[in-house]
Amino acid sequence: MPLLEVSKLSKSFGGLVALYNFNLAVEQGELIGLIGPNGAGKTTVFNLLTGLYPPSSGKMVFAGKDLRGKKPHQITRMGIARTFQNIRLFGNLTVLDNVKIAYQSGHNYGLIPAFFRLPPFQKKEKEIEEASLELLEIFRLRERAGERAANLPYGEQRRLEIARALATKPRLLLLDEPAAGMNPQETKELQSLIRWIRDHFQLTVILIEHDMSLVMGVCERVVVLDYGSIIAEGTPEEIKEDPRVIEAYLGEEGVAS
Amino acid sequence: MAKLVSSRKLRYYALATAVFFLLGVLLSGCGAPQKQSEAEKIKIGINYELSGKVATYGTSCKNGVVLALEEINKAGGVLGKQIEVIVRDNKSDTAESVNVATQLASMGVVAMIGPATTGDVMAAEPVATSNRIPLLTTSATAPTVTFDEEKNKVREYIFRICIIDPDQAMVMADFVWNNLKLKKGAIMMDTGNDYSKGLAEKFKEYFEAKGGKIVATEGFVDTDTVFKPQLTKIWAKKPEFIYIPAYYNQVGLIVKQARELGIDVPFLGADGWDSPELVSIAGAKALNNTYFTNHYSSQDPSPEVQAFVKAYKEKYGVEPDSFAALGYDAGRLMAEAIKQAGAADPQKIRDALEKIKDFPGITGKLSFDEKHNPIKEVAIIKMVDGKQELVTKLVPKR
Amino acid sequence: MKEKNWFQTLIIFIVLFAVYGVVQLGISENLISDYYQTNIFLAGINIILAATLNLINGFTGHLSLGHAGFMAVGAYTSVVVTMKLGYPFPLAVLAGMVFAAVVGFIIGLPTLRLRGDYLAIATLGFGEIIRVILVNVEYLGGATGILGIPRLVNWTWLFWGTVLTLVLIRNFVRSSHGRACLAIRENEIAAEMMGVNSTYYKVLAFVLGAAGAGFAGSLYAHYFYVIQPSKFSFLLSFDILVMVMVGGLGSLTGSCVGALLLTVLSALLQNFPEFRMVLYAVMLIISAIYRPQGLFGDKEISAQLLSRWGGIFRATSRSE
Amino acid sequence: MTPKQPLLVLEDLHVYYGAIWAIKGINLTVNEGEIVSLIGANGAGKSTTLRAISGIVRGSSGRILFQGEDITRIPAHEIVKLGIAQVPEGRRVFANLTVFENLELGAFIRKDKKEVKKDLDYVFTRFPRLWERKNQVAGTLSGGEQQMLAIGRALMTRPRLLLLDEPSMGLAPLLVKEIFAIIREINGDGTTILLVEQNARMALQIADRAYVLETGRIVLEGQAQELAECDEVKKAYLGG
Amino acid sequence: MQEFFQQLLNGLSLGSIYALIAVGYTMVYGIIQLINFAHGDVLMVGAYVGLGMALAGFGLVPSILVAMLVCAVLGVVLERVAYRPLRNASRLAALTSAIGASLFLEYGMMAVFSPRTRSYPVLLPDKIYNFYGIRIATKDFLILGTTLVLVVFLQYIVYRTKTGKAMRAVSFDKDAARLMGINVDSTIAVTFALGSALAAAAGVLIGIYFNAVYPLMGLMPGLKAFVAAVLGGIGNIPGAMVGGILLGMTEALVSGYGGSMFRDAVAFAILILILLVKPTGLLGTRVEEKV
Repeated sequence: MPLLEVSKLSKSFGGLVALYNFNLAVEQGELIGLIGPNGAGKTTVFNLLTGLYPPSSGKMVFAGKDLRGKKPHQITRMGIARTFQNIRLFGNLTVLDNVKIAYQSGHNYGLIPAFFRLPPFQKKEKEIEEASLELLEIFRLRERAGERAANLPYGEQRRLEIARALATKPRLLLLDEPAAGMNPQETKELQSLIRWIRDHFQLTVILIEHDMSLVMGVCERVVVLDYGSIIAEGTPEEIKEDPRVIEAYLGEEGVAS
Repeated sequence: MAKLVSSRKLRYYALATAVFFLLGVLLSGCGAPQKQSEAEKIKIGINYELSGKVATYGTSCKNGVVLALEEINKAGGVLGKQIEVIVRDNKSDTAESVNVATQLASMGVVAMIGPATTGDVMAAEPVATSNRIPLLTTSATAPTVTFDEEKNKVREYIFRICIIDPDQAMVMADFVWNNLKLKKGAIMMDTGNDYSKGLAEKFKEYFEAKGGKIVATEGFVDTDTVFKPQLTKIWAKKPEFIYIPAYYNQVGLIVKQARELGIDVPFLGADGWDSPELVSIAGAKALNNTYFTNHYSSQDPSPEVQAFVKAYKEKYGVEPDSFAALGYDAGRLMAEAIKQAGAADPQKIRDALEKIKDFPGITGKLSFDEKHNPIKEVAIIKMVDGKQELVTKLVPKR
Repeated sequence: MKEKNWFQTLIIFIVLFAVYGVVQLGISENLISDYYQTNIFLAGINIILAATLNLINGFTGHLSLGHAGFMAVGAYTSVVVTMKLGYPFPLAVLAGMVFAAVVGFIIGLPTLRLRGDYLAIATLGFGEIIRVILVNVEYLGGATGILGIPRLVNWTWLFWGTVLTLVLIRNFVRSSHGRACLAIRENEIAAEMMGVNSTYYKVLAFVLGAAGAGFAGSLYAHYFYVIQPSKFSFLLSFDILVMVMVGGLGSLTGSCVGALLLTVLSALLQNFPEFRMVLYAVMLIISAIYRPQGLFGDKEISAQLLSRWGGIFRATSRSE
Repeated sequence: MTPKQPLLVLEDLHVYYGAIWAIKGINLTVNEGEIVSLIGANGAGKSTTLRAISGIVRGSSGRILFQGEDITRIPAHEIVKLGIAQVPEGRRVFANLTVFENLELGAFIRKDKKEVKKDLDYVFTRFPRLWERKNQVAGTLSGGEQQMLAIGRALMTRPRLLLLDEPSMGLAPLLVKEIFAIIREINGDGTTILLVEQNARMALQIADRAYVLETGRIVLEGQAQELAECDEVKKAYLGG
Repeated sequence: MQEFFQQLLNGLSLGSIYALIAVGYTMVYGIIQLINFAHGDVLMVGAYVGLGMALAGFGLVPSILVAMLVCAVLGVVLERVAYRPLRNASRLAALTSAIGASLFLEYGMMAVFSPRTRSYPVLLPDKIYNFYGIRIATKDFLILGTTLVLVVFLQYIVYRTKTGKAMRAVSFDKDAARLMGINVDSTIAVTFALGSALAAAAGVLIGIYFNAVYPLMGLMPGLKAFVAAVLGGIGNIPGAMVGGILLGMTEALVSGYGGSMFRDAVAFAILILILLVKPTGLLGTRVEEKV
């Protein structure tokens, strides 16, 4: 059984169709790229999967459970995490708190222990803190733990956003243009990072990206969207050659790198 | 690490709280009030609503009191001493009223005048009582202000100078029944105001006891400016008169709007109507065929009244309303009480107040009854082309 | 490290008890005049109000203008319990808080879906609705309100009530629940994506804030003799908001200082009765312009800063 | 080639954002008729430089000269009148106004109605897609169309110098190519261009000269082609 | 039935007063997203200026014009002193400053002119028309007419003139507007001047309508007008008019059918209901937050 199965998913805003009959089956452990011109409906897919928008029609089943009608935080707890195209960190909080917030979902102590600092509070806080620091260590952010997230350089903010998403212990990770605003050097590092976390955390990843070098370098399967519909699907090599993709998205010179 | 941070914070909170309270204590130490013994002047505290919701009334009262006390000072003061007038603003807020009263008490005043409204007086009452300082209110009309019904005991230190609600309501009910000979009326009252509600209640009680009928009662709130909805509704019930126990700024609008709606029956009211502004708001014509109860009339030709009106206009640039007149009397009454007490001693002043007999105020001759309410004649005034005309003076038959 | 914490807690308690005791002594020996007492009590109540409003406005980031309404609910409930039903004061305080929290829940659940100014105006509306209802309930004295309330609040109640409120709020904010609220303030969508049930936490903060306002209300009612619906208009909510703002959104110490400052300011301005509110207004504008983030921003005063001032904690803070 | 006149000169420009020292003494020249690229990583200060030139942020010291005139202290809306237009990062079209109104706002400072009409025609021929959508509210346009509108809007001020901030950001590869082709055409029509780009490859392809900015300082400058072949640049900005 | 129509009419005249104030409110909000709590107080100042003119013997039109002029200046000064320094600060700081400005005007006037109510001399013939038992006064026509004219006038300014375009551009994105050569500061100042002039006109008309001018006269109408603006969709000029009239009618009907004491509560309850069903107000549109 696939981890995620989306069938005939459609979404329209007023009269505007943002996504039409979108089908996708994702197996456990896959690394899938979602590409397409601006306004093709890529981010809409993520917003539907994470419950930010209700779908107009269609089905979304994750690990055997229907995602429709679930609130975003419920979906997160079911095991789907995401990052955002325009970074959405908790800017005025510390790096550590950013991760801690993600960690506490699912396991938590009650209000009374919180108010009076009772043993359950002490114990859980310790757990959360240790786990968070460990995660920051992995993402080379531990030294930054006490800093305001908004003060981090751009690349580190992107890393922190991924770290934070991982702290929710997802099975499926949705990355929305993680390389946007990165230089080629950083993009390269990101490429290996994505691979590594997929293996290390046994994740399934769906990636939206304009940077073809990243998509082609990391994805095993690529889905191309245009005007809300899938126009092509296949391995990176197949996609590069596909005339429809070239016409709609890549241009006559094909992929640059 | 985080834990250390938080315990540091905790310490900080504790310390901060401590520092703040200590600060308060220190301040209190520095500013300890001087005792009144060596004071050359007799201090009278004025606690009024000078800002906030009912600033209009509080300011008028205060103006009257200050005018009276200044005149007395000019005439040599009392007991050979000048009076120091300490004016404080309670923001039309009960907590502030407590605050101001305590401040005045700690400054060593021998008497307090004000506040103007029942709630604010009741907030200041425990302060006056526990400090044993007499408090004279100009305009708080609720019975409970001077008399504790629960304990069935008079509030020893509280006095008032205005006629109480039942007196005015009774006189008006008599007048309607006997003189105007009307049987079917309606009431419009300010539901956010105890004065208005008290009068309305009492009027209904007395009028219905005589066999009259109140066919409609409508309310409004003090921020209202449009009264036509209520008036339209009342008018549908065909009353022969409408009783509006409220203040002039609302009454003016109500009468004006009522006449616009073609409501031509008499309007009746109480001392809250008395203000030169009433005519300019409602218009002289609209006010024809209206009557209200009052203690005095600013158009009263008596020399005392006219002297007051002139002095007030000179000092403040406006004509006095009934609040100002009550304030003026309150100031003079207080000075008289001090004189009769023979010493600037709060307890003696209180005793003297209780014994006041036929004090010649501009709002009428005044004595206090056993509940510290004034016994005064009530005047019925008729509006004719924008001028007040005295119809009759009645003594309430309690 | 454990011992260190215990040591610090001990010091805190000693300081608190010292302050408590000194003031208590001052009061019973009549060294602190009634006037200063009144203002100290007013300050305490304002601190509770500002701190609890900060929980909603500063820590959770939702602009509420209905705090006066919850204070009214607490005040009236507690007075009904003590005066009309004749139960003891502690029970009345509890009832006031619980009922304010319930009303907070009823109001918060639907309105907290709104954002920014829309939420502000909706909460203001609810606050006014509460006030209008109070005016129209004869049982509660209507517009006259309830007069002659016994003074049951003493220094012990006020001091420990204020301290407890501050400590509980601070514990809450520094717990995972509080972090969830902060996350919502920073970015609601991202918070949801981290598994934070934003509706739950928004309503929770609102309800806790309301309960705190109810607590302040019951202390207020049993200190100032009289409660009237007109006291609890939106203007009072503005006053509390201004205290929070002057101190700094998201700073508890800020709320304390803000509340204290404005209480003192208001008391000092009493001596200028004619211009009291004009001066107050000018100071508001000046403070907003020169310190738009409030005195403390979202920071708390650091222990280092304090130890520099006082030297009391120098030893312990150096060891960190 | 005629000898080029310096159109814009930055002399030792420093900019602070509150406590953050964003630009640490930049010297930069743009000559009449050139395309100059400014490349560098995120947070290097590229956008800040453009914002300082346009007067949106103020330099704390140093000078900005435009056609020899010191414009350092001139307010932003006056600078536009002198002939400097900017296409800001993230397009920033007026989403609640129609395409046509957006373009009209571009001509806000101008009183020459006939010439404005001419420029409108020019923009619409340059971007036929905007003509198709001229009565549509700008917020409903796709990212590429918004970028075109933003450029068109800037052209309506009839600038001598056009500042472009990340025109390729968030656009699909095909669109990026289209936009860069248009930029070249605009330059061909006589407008001088200062381009800030993340996409260093495209930026160096199109430019005459380029500057490399790192943490608020210029670390490299030269002919675009030379820089494209420079190893450091290749490694950091061109992906090897 | 006749009573019902009379009540509707009562509501219409009350509503057009709310609308008149709400229009200025909504315009200022539209451009700087600031709840200008002092708007009602500018109205009050306008009423006083108009009163001064009227007492000096001037007629209706010159009184209104001078009041508008004075308040336009006041609005600009207010913006310059209390709001502009806070344009980039937090909402709450701006709100605090607005509250401060409001208190300053209220109590400044109180200190200067005392809190007492004053009234206008007769500026208008007090004629009353009777249609089948339903009575309308001249001033009802005056207020309704003025509101309508001003709404059309403002719509014209905002949608047809260059200044209007600049205002809309500034309201959407100040920096981008600057890059178009728009002087943001002066555009905002113009908006304040316009909004305050409208408030002044409303102040004079209200002063005449109710014949009562006092320092706190702007407080409640200001709040109600803000509610009306939110009801209609804040930032939307016709919305403010619709919201105002709707609010007025509701209040009149509530008062007329027994609930006068609960009138304000009902008004707020309706506001809250509408916000919950359609948070952007009746005519308001706002682009949904993009994720």
